[in-house]
Parts: sequence; C-alpha cells; structure tokens
Amino acid sequence: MKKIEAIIRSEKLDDLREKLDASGYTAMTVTEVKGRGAQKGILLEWRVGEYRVEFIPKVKVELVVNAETVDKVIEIILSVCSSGKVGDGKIFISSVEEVVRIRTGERGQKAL
Amino acid sequence: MKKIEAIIRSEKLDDLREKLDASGYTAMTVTEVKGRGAQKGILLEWRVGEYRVEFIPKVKVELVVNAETVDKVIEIILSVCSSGKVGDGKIFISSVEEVVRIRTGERGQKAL
Amino acid sequence: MKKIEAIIRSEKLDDLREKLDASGYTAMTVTEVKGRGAQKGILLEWRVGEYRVEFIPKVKVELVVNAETVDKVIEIILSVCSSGKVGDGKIFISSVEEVVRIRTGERGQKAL
Amino acid sequence: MINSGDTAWVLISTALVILMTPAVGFFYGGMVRKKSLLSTVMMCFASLFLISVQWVLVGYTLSFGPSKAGLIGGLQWLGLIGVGQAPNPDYAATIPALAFMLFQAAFAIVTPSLIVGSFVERIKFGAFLIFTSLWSLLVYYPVAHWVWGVGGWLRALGALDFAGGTVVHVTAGFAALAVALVIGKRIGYGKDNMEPSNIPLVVIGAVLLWFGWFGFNGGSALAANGLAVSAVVVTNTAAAAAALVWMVLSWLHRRPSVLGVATGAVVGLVAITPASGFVDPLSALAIGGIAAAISYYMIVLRMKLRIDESLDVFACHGMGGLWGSIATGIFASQAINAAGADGLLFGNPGLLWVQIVTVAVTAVFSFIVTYALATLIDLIVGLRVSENEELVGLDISQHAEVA
Amino acid sequence: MINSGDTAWVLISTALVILMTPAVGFFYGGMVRKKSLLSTVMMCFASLFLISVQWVLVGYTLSFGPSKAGLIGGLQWLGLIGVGQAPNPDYAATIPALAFMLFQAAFAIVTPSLIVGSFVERIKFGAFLIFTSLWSLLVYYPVAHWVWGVGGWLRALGALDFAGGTVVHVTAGFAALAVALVIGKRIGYGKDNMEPSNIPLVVIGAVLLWFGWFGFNGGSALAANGLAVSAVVVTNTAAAAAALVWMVLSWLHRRPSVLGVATGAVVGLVAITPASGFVDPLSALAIGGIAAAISYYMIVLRMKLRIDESLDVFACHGMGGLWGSIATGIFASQAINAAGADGLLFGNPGLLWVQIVTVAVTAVFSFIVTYALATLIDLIVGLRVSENEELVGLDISQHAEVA
Amino acid sequence: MINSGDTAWVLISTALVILMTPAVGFFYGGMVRKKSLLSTVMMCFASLFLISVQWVLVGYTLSFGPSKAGLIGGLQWLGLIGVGQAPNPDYAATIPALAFMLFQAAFAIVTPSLIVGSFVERIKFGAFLIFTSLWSLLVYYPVAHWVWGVGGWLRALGALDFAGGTVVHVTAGFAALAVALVIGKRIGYGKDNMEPSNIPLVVIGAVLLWFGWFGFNGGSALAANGLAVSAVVVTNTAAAAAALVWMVLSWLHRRPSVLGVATGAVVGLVAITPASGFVDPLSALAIGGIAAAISYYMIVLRMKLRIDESLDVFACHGMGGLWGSIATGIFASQAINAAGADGLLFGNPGLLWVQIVTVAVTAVFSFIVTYALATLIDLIVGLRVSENEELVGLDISQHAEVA
Ligand SMILES: Nc1ncnc2c1ncn2[C@@H]1O[C@H](COP(=O)(O)OP(=O)(O)O)[C@@H](O)[C@H]1O
Ligand SMILES: Nc1ncnc2c1ncn2[C@@H]1O[C@H](COP(=O)(O)OP(=O)(O)O)[C@@H](O)[C@H]1O
Ligand SMILES: Nc1ncnc2c1ncn2[C@@H]1O[C@H](COP(=O)(O)OP(=O)(O)O)[C@@H](O)[C@H]1O
Repeated sequence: MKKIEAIIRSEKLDDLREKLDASGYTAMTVTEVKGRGAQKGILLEWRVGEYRVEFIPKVKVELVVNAETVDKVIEIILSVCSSGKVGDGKIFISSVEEVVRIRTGERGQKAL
Repeated sequence: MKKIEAIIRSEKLDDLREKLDASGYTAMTVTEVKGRGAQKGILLEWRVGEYRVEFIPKVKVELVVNAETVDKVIEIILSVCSSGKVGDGKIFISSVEEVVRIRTGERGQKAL
Repeated sequence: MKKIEAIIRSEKLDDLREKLDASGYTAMTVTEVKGRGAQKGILLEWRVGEYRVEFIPKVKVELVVNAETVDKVIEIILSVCSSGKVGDGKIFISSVEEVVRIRTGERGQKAL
Repeated sequence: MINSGDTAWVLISTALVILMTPAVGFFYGGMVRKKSLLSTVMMCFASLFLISVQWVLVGYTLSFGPSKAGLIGGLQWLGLIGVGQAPNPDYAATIPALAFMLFQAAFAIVTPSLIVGSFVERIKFGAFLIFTSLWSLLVYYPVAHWVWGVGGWLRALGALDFAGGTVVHVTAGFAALAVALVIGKRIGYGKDNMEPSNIPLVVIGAVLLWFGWFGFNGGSALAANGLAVSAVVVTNTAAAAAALVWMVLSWLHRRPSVLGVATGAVVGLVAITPASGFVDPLSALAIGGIAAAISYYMIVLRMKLRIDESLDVFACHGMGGLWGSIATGIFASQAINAAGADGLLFGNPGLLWVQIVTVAVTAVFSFIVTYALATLIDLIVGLRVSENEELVGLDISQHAEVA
Repeated sequence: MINSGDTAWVLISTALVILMTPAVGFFYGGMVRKKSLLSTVMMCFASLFLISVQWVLVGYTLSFGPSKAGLIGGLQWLGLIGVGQAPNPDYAATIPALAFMLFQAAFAIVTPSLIVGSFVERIKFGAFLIFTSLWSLLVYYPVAHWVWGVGGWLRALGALDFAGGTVVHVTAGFAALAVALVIGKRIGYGKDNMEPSNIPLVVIGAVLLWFGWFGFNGGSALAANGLAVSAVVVTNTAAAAAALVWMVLSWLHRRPSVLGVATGAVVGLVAITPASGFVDPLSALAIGGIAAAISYYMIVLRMKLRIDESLDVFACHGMGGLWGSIATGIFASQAINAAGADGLLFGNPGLLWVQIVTVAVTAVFSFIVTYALATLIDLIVGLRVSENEELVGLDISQHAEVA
Repeated sequence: MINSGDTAWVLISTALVILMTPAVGFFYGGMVRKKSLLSTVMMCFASLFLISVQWVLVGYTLSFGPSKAGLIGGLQWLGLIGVGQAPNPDYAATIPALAFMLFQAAFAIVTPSLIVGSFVERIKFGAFLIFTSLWSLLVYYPVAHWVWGVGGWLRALGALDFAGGTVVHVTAGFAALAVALVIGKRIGYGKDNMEPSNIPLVVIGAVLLWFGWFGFNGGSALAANGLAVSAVVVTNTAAAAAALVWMVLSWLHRRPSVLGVATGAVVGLVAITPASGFVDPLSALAIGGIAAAISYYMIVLRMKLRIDESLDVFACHGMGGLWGSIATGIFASQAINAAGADGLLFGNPGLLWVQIVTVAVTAVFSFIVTYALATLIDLIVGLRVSENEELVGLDISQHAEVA
C-alpha cells in the first residue's frame, strides 16, 4: 500500500474531492498546512505598505491506496490542481506497511 | 522504528491519551485533520434546511515507536477508539529510518 | 529521497526558516500540531488555580530532500532548535519513493 | 425649543443605529466562507464611510430638502448649508435639525449594507463602491423622500412607515434579489460546502443589531416619550417572538440552530420596524411570529429555485419588510399613536390598501432600477471578479488580507 | 408627568441590560470547550427570547401586579393589558409604565442566563428550555415580587436591594449550585483538559457586561438624577477594585490571568449591585475588593470539593450577591439616598439584620425549589444528554452546528 | 440645577467612553501576533481597572481640584471627599459633580491604554503596571489640569481642546514614541512575519471606538444640546472622510485593506477630537481627510526609520492629535460655539498661535517625562521580558494563558 501526500492550493480542494469521489477514491484525510517553495511567500497589506508572509496556506491531502492505483490518483490530482503557475504544489509517494480499520480491527487491503 | 498514524474521532483523544500514558507511551504528536471515508460527510444545520460538510473533523495521532511495540499500541487504540460505527478511523503503519532528539542530538532507539 | 519531519518549538520556526533559506533549503511544509513527550503538558492559569494542558502546541516542519542532504538539514535544525531544555522536539527521517511537481508533472529528483 | 431629554435620546439612538452597519458586517461575515469573511465585513464598513460622506454632501438634501413635486428633495441643503443647531419643526420640533439629519444618515448608511448579503464572495470591490454610491442616489434618496419627506407623494397618500419597513427593508430586499440575478451564482453553488465560517461572529452581529434596533425604532419617535417607549417594547417583543418561532420551525425540521434563531430575531426586528410606532405588544407577538414563518418558507422556496441570493436578504428584509408594512395596515391603532391611523382590525381597511400600494410601488421601483443599475455596471466595469480570484477568495484577491 | 430625560435614561439603560444577556453568553461561551461553545451562547440567547415572551404574557403581572398577600402579583396585567404609556406612580412617576415594565423584563431575562454556567456542556437543550421557563415562574417572579413589588413581604420588612443583588444574583447563584448537584459532573471532570476555548470572547463578554451594568445599576434609579450618577460611579469603582484584587490574588498564586481579572470585574459588579444606590465610592472600593477575595476562595473551596458547578455561578453570583446584600447593611448611608436607610457603619444595625434575613430566605428558597425542579425534570424528560452526545459536544449533538 | 436630559446624555456618554478602553484592547490585540494577543488585551483592560481606582483616590483632585498656580490641582478632593450629587458649576452647572468626575475618569483611563500600542509583545506586565500608574501621575493629570482645569495655565492662555486632542492624543502619541525608543525593537523586527493575528477583532475594536467616540466628543458638551449634536455630527463626518482617504491611499499603493480603513477611521476620530465643538461638517471633511494623509505618510516614514513603535500610536494619535489641535486654530468658528473662538479662516490668526504653543508644550513635556520615566523603570525593574519569554509570547510568559 502507498501513501499519496499531495500539497495543493486550498481553493482546489473542493474540485479535487469531487473528481476523486467520482473515480471512487472517497477516503482521504486533509490537513491545513502552510508551505514554502518556489513561490516564496506572498505579500499582504498592512495598514500602510505591505509585509511578506513567508508561508502560504496550503492543503495537504493524504490518501492511502493500493500500489496499483497510485498512478491513477496522481493523474487526477495533476488534472485538477495543475494551473501551471508557481505554487501548485507537490505530490509525495511513500510506502505504508499496514493498515488497520479501527471500527472492525480488519487489517491490510480490505481495511482500505 | 515504526510510525503509527491513527486517525480517530476527536472525542476519543482524551481517553486514548490516558490509556497510552498508562501503558508508558507518553510521546505522541497530534494534528487536527479533516477526513472523509465510508462516513462521507455530516449534515449540519443552516438557517433553514441543512448542508453537507464533506469533511469531518478528526484527530490524527502519530507515535513513533520501536517495531516490537507496534502491536501493543494498535491494540490500545482499537480498544479505546472502536465504537463499531462508521467513522471510527484508520491506523497506518510505516517505517521510520532515523530519529534524532533535538535537545541532545542523540539518534536512533535511545532518541525515542 | 528522504522526508525529514521535525517537531519543534513554535517560537523557533522563524529562525529555522531563515537558516534553511540561507542554506538553500527553501521548500518546506509546516503544520501546527500538538505534542506530548518528556515535557508532559504545561500548566495554564484558570480563573483560580491552574489546569494542565496535556498537549503543547508545536510546529511540524516537513522537508523532502535528496538522501545526501539529510545530514546537512539535520545539522541546521539541531543548531537552531536545540535549547537543551525538555520540549525541544524530535526529528524523524523516512523514505519517499516518488515526488511529482504538480505544476509541470515532472517526477523524481528534478521535481524537488 | 430644544428639549434635552429628547435630544439625548435621539443622539444615543443615532449612535445605536450607526453601530448597526458594522453589525450587519459581522452578521454576514460570519456566514460566508472564511476566505471572504473580511471582504464581507469591509463592504458593510465601506457603506458606513462612503454614505456618511455622500449624505452630508447631497443625500440629506435630496431626501429631506424642500420637495420637488413630491418626487425628490431640492438642493437647498447641499453640504448641509442651512442645517444647524436650531430645530426644523417640519421634522422634529424639540431637537436640533442636525440631530434629525444624522439620525436619518444612519438609515441611509445601513440600507445599502443590507444588500451586501446578496452578492458576497464574488463581487469586485470597486464595482461594489460604484453600485452603492449610485444605488443610494437612484433608489434610497427618492424613496426616503416619497415616504418621509414633507410633501413626498407616498406620505401624502397616508402611508405609515414608522421606522423604515418600506424605505429601508423593502428597498434593500428587492434590490438584493435584482443584483443576485444579475451577478449570478457563486462557483460551486449547490455543490461545494459553503459553510458559515464563524457562527459566534454571526451572533455578535445579531446581538448588536438587536441592541441597535432599539435606537432604530425607538429613536424614530424623535423624542423620549411614551411613543418611543412603546416602540422599544414592541421591538423587543417581535424579535423574541420571531426567534422563538424560527427555533420551533427549525426544530420541527431537525435541530434548533443558532444560525436559525439569530436569523429569526433579525426577521422579527425587520417586520416590526414599520409598525413599531403604531401597535401594541400582543400585536407585536403576532407580527414577529408570522414574519418568521414567512421568511423561513421563503428561504425554502429560494433554495428550491436555486437562486444564489446568498444570505437571503430578500427573504429576510424584502419579505419581512413587506409583511411588516402590510401588518401595519392590519394592526395599527390610534390608541397607541394618535398621529397614526387605525388599521383593518380597528375598522379601517383603507390603511391596509394604502400600505399595499406603498409596498408594491417601492418593491417594483427598487427591483427595476437596481436590476438596470447592476446590469449597466456589469457591462461597463464588470461586477464579478475573475474565476481564480473567486476561488482564492475575496479577502486575498480584493484586499490582500486574511481573516 | 413624563420627564423626557428620565425616560431617555431608562430606555437606554434597558437596552444596556438587554445586551447583558447575550454578553453572559459570550462570557460563558469562551470559557467552555470549543465543542460546546455555540450551545452555551445559544442557551443565553434563548433566555432572551423565551423570557421576553413569557414576561409580556405573565411575568410582569406575576412580579409587579397588585399583590396577593405579599407573595405574588395578581393577574390583572396579563398580556400587559392596562400597562401603557402613562406612568405608574407606584413604581416610577416620571416615565411610562411600559418603560418600567421593559426595564424589569431585562432583569428577568438575564437572571436565568446566569444559571447556564452551572450545567454547560451536558444539558439537553429541550430540558434547558423547560427548566428556564419553569424556574422563572417558580423562583424569579415570586422573589421579584417579595423584594420589589408594592406590598411584597420582604420589601415591607425594609430590605434594600437597589438593583438585584438578592433578586438576581442570590437566586441565580444558589439555583446554579442546586442544578449542578442534580445534573452531576461532566465526563472527564478533573481528569481531561477543560480549557477555555476562546478567551478573547470571554473578554468581549465581560466588557459588555461592565458596559451594560451601568444601565443595570444606574437605570435602577429610574431617573436621570444624582442617585443614578452615584450608582454608576460606585459600579465602576467596585468593578475596578475587584478586578485589581483578583489580579493580585492570582499573581500571588502564580500569574495574573486575563480570565481572572475578567472574572474579578464581574464579581465586583455583582457585589455592588444591591448597594449601588446607597453607598459612596470609598465603600465601593471596599465592597468590590472584598467580594473578589470571597469569590476567589470560594472557587478554591468548590474545586477542592470537586463539585462541577462548571463556571462558578455560585461563587461569583451567589456569594457576590450575598456579600453585596450584607454589605448594603453595613455601608448604606442616607446621605447618599434619603429614601434608603443607614447601615451598621452609620449606627443602624437593624438594617444589617433585615439584609441577612432577606438573603437567607431567598437563598434557601431558590436552592430548594430549584433542586426539586431540576430533579423533577430529570425524572420526566432527563436533564442530561447521552454519553456519546456529551463527548461529541453539544454544538453538534444539540444544534448540528460547529463554532 | 440638575437637568435630567443633560445628565442622561453625560451618563451614557461616560459609558460609551469607558467602553473605548477595552475597545482599544481589541483594536490592538488583533494586530499583534497570536502569541501576545491576550497580553495586549490585558494591558488595556488593566488601564481600565487600575486608573479607575487611582482616579477616585487621587487623579480627579490632581486634575480638577482647586488649582495650585495653574500647574496642578490641590488635594481637597482626595478620595472624592466633597464631590457629590450636586453640580459643580465651575465645570458643569446642570449635571451632578460626580457625573463630570466619572466622565473625566473615562478620559484618564483611555489615554494610557493608547500608549500600549508602542511596546506590545515585549514588555513585562509588572513594569507596564508601574509605568501606567506613574505616567498618569506625572503626565496625564498635570496636562489635564493645564488645559481643562479651572485656573490651568494653558486654559488661561486661551487654548481650545474640546475633547482631548492635546490632553489625550498628543500626550499619548509622544509618550508612545518615547517608550518605543527606550524599550527597543521586537526580536526579529523587520525580518520575521509580524502579521496581524485577528483582523475581525481589529474591526470589532475600531467599530466600538467609533461608537464610543460619539460619547467622547458629544459628551464633552456636558449637555444634550445643539453643541453636543454638532460635535457628534462632525465626529462621524471626520471619521468617514479619513477612512475614505486612507482607502484611496492604500489602493493607490496596491489594495484597499480592511486594516487600513479601520486605522483611517480612528485617525479621523482622533483629529476631530479637539475641534469637534468648534467646526462645521465641511471643515470636518477636511480635517479628517487631511489627517488620514498625514498619519499615512508618517507611518511610511516611521517604517523607513525602522523604529518599532509597533502599532503606530505616534503616527495615529500623536500626529492626528497635533493636526487636529492645529486645525482647530484654522477652522474654529464662533458661529458653531459662541463660547469658543474664531480660527484663522475666520480672521483670527491668534488662536492658531495659541494652539501651536499648546501642542508644542504638551508634546515636548510628554516626550521628555515619558522618556525619563521609561528609562528609570528599565534601570530599576527592567522593562523588557527575557529573550525566551518574548519568543514564546507574552500570553504564556506573562499570563500563562493562550488566546
Ligand atoms: N521539498 C519539499 N518538501 C516539503 N514540502 C514541499 C517541498 N516542495 C514543495 N513543498 C510544498 O509544496 C508547496 C508548493 O510548492 P511550490 O514550490 O510553491 O510549488 P510549485 O512547484 O508549483 O512552484 C509549498 O508551499 C510546500 O508546502
Ligand atoms: N484510505 C485512506 N486514506 C487516508 N485517510 C483515510 C483513508 N481511509 C480513512 N481515512 C481517514 O479515516 C477517517 C475515518 O474513515 P471512515 O471510513 O469514516 O471510518 P470507518 O472505516 O470506521 O468507517 C476518514 O475521515 C479519513 O480521515
Ligand atoms: N515518539 C514520538 N512520536 C511522536 N511524536 C513525538 C515522539 N517523541 C516526541 N514527539 C514530539 O516531539 C515533541 C517534543 O518532545 P519532548 O519529549 O517534549 O522533547 P525533548 O525530547 O526535547 O524533551 C512532543 O511534544 C511530540 O510532539
């Protein structure tokens, strides 16, 4: 099993959820994070002049899925979240060794 | 070393912390997340009628522990957090290669 | 590629970001978390007397970097965030299998 | 002759009503998504400073200046020249003319802020400022003159509007519907979560509105007398009755929500506004309770029609004001206010008829002029932000700030 | 004869006191866990609309209607029939009877909202509504009649309660203790974090309470005269002294907390309430300062006893009101208010005795009736939500909303 | 003879002004980082209870007691002995002396709370309390006596300061600059994000300030008369004009920010304060609009100089008050207030000169005394928290609380 961690623009979340839903990937966990990358920060207005916010609010979407479906999910994320502008975010893939469904205690594939 | 990531109902956190404490697992990191799974969303009231909140507030509890103790911790989580109703959450286990205690710079097992 | 997850004191974030920036590690993701470890909780004041807050606000900084640079980053984190007092936090290192830059769809090293 | 008690009451009432405009901002701001919370607060706050200035320059004289054929005030009082510390007995004989002027300013300020609820989360801030300035000129000042100006044609007809059910709420409510139709739905409307971001802030807003409304209705007596007291009493009673009924309705549906009772209270306050100087407390219970039901089901209908009149200004203010104005024609009694008239229940169906005509004229006028105005602004400068700005939220895209 | 200055002052005082009920909601709401914040705000807001309606229908006449044997008011003024714009010289000769009625309504509204602090985070909303309606009927209206009604038996005894130390705070405080004992502790009490979720909201509440209290005490003069001014002065002074003392006490313990000074201020306001029309500013310093110490150590004791009277209504309002009523018997002076009486310090121990009797009777009465009422409601409909609902929080389980 | 209308107005004005001090706390609290939000709110709240007590004991008599050579009040009214319900015709003939006393208390309370903005996020709470107590004794009470006390030397000179442009804002603004220089920059100033943590709270504060300012300026007429009304009218007008101008300036720069218009409104209110009883609405437009531009560019300059006068008390209050006082010398007209004087525009350059002298003396006096006081406190107890306490934030380090 693989964990897909996508750090995306907050405003894309609703769309992404919908597309993932439509393709049957309903389970996910979302965290509000702040990020910094090629985009550096953004300028916000103070009473007078502006100040740089070094970290930009982003959303981290985590999905644990079967290894085979990873590419499908990446594709969906790219299709929804890529605007071509700096700040679109990153996707990180890593291994998950075990999954347990708390409700039933089931483990592995069938717990996903 | 393994990382245990449990996504649980927020209202179970106090109980879980206490049980983990009692068994000697005092170190953990907690994040407020929002999730979506079998439970889909919940309905909340608007001025009139209701609206669906697609993501439900959950709590993610992360513990990095020795490989041997993983099962013990899973057991505790299951015993406290399983209500048998949809929305109880999931536990994900993955590998951690190295741990460093910032205070001392110690590494590995003894940094846990 | 490796993921470095550092759980640090919130008040160190500004300094850490600056030092990482200076060394060319500009990309990172930050999450507000609450933690518990050797430090147990802190005591806060109620109207009368005090109460223990079991979880202390911390900041989690995540950087995905090339395997070779891990030690350099750890060193920077230690230099900035180590005060020698309980509560300084931990660094966890794990493996990341793939990275995708959402903006371009690039993968691997060059997506970092 | 200036009476110090009357002056004290009108001054503090004015302060209360001015507080209502930012209160609308909090009430609305807590109901939108976090990414446009500040922009919503800002638009209401902007009504306050924008119309304050416009009113001093031209608004007061257009609304209350010597009448031109009953249609609009003359320009004699431009820049408040000639409006001083002495009373103007045409409007209020015991308080300085400037006190009446500022009390009325507060009404002119709050009215456009009400409309904000219809186009939150998608309007350009610049377009909003243009809209608000012109709307006051084209809709509010004329209607205020018709109903309240000496010589105004609806006033001459015998229309009763104690504190602005028609002038304030009907105009704002129908304008809101018009702009909503022109500007269109928010992206994702009916699909994405559009959850209220800050219900405590909504309650703070609602509570300050309730508080301010004592000045709104009580101050409209323009004196600290029995009538002012009576108006304050029925105001509180109608608000409470409406909140109670809304609670029951939402409970019948599923749960008694905080958002619901806050809305109900506001609807009750709206409905009692035109009647507040003419009815007794038991009538106020009826007016408030019925108002809640009307607005409640109007929202149900509005949602069925999938019109994104986002915060239901039409259902709450348009329908609330309409019902209140008609209810004045039913429940008004000269036993409460000798200077008023008897309504249907006291044997005078004529008043009801006048009230219906007044409301109808005002509603149609406001809807049509607003629709045309919004369309025009849309054509010339564009009402709506770009898709990306909307997705990012107005706080960042219009004001470069985050709540 | 109606005096416009007096009427203006009582009207605005009424508005201030009505604002206090939602202010209690913010004060309490910020102190509970986030998952029940809205529910706490909602219960206070519900006191406002529920009792507003009940008061118009039956509350006023039961409290102030022509006395039945000094025990309760008659039903002559049911639905406010006969309560009009003319003054009722029995209560206030220079303002409309309706003004006195609404000013008193504000007190009847705020009192049950104070009790909310004792059972937050675990009560069923329906049970709360039943409790509040019946509590007003069984405790508040009788006691208000005894102490303030013409012919009321405690009033006849010579009891002094300028603005409700006994009627409002002692009744609420002892009722709070009773309900807390019946409903029991929150799950996890004394074990889990029960941290205040929103201290800025607590401060907003406390500040609006301080502001509103000028109307509470100052308005109780029922005129804009020297006595009203004196009452406002001692109110501010006592609040400040109590906040200062609380700060010092909490600093001696460890740190001067914001929650502490906000609480201290409220306790000072409570304690000065019964005395506010009878004492001078230096006495106010003493009354406020001592009140803070009493309530502070009462909370220490309450926590030792592990009673989950969650937001210390008993310690703050029960003990604050009790001390204030007794202090009236000590510090009252006819030099401040000729219509009052001299207290112990001015050579009249008799007053102190009357005050003690009044407080004792009221406290015992409120405690017993409330205990019985809460027990009964618990038996019939159940006071408490299910365990799971409590864990999830009342906001979602009772109102389907999140703060 | 006490006039009930005047008394009602001064009482409610007092309540409004007292509300302003916590409002400053919200206004400032929302502008600092979250980790010091509560500490900021706390310092303003502490001004309220600390100075309330000090004023009753010594402040009033030092400020308004029988003059010692025009420099300071005598101690005759220590503990308010002799200050009663009868009017003191020296200050206000139609309201109780206690009413004038408490109205003035509100000014003495709010002034030190304004200074808080200069040293937020790094001052020791204990040092703050010492500073505030001594500052009031050494700066505020003397200056209040000079300008407003019967026999005060600046009053004798003919200086006009209707509601405290000099006494309140110039003293606070120049004091703020002095403390900022002594205490030094926040760690990370000019490098780390110091973003406002809660802009809605800033707006709540600004709105309550606007609301309270009607009492601040309108109440300064000490009667509910034409002058009070005129003062309220120009207050609202200047605030609106300044907000509008600030919006335009910040838009020219980049975006119209909420923080900007809230600041602009406050600056307009500051600037009109000394002039509010002497000018007409069109002058108010000018005074407010120009004030916004002055403060705006002063902040630009202050930022260039990299002085961490954190929330720009100097630019907003110091420069706003300075400009307003000078503007009084330009725009004042006896047509508005016969008891005032004509300004430059009405042919009397003498007044302008007096105003400049008054402002200069006050500014220099406040700056020097404050600088010395702050330096002394720093030497003896230390003004600043430790580096680690500052990094952790004052909420936890000074108050053991989190917002
Ligand atoms: N190497 C990394 N490690 C951790 N987080 C990263 C990394 N690179 C990017 N991110 C996250 O992704 C977000 C978007 O990155 P950015 O470089 O701005 O996007 P883009 O590649 O589209 O320009 C950042 O704000 C940060 O949260
Ligand atoms: N495959 C997954 N990937 C990421 N998060 C998941 C996944 N499955 C479940 N979750 C998280 O667990 C939470 C509970 O899941 P849910 O399916 O509702 O629980 P249950 O299995 O008890 O019905 C979700 O809200 C989500 O946060
Ligand atoms: N084993 C662990 N698993 C997950 N998080 C941990 C673990 N150990 C520490 N942490 C996180 O690190 C933070 C600091 O840990 P603590 O033990 O207080 O620091 P120190 O080691 O410097 O004393 C904790 O609050 C917690 O968030």
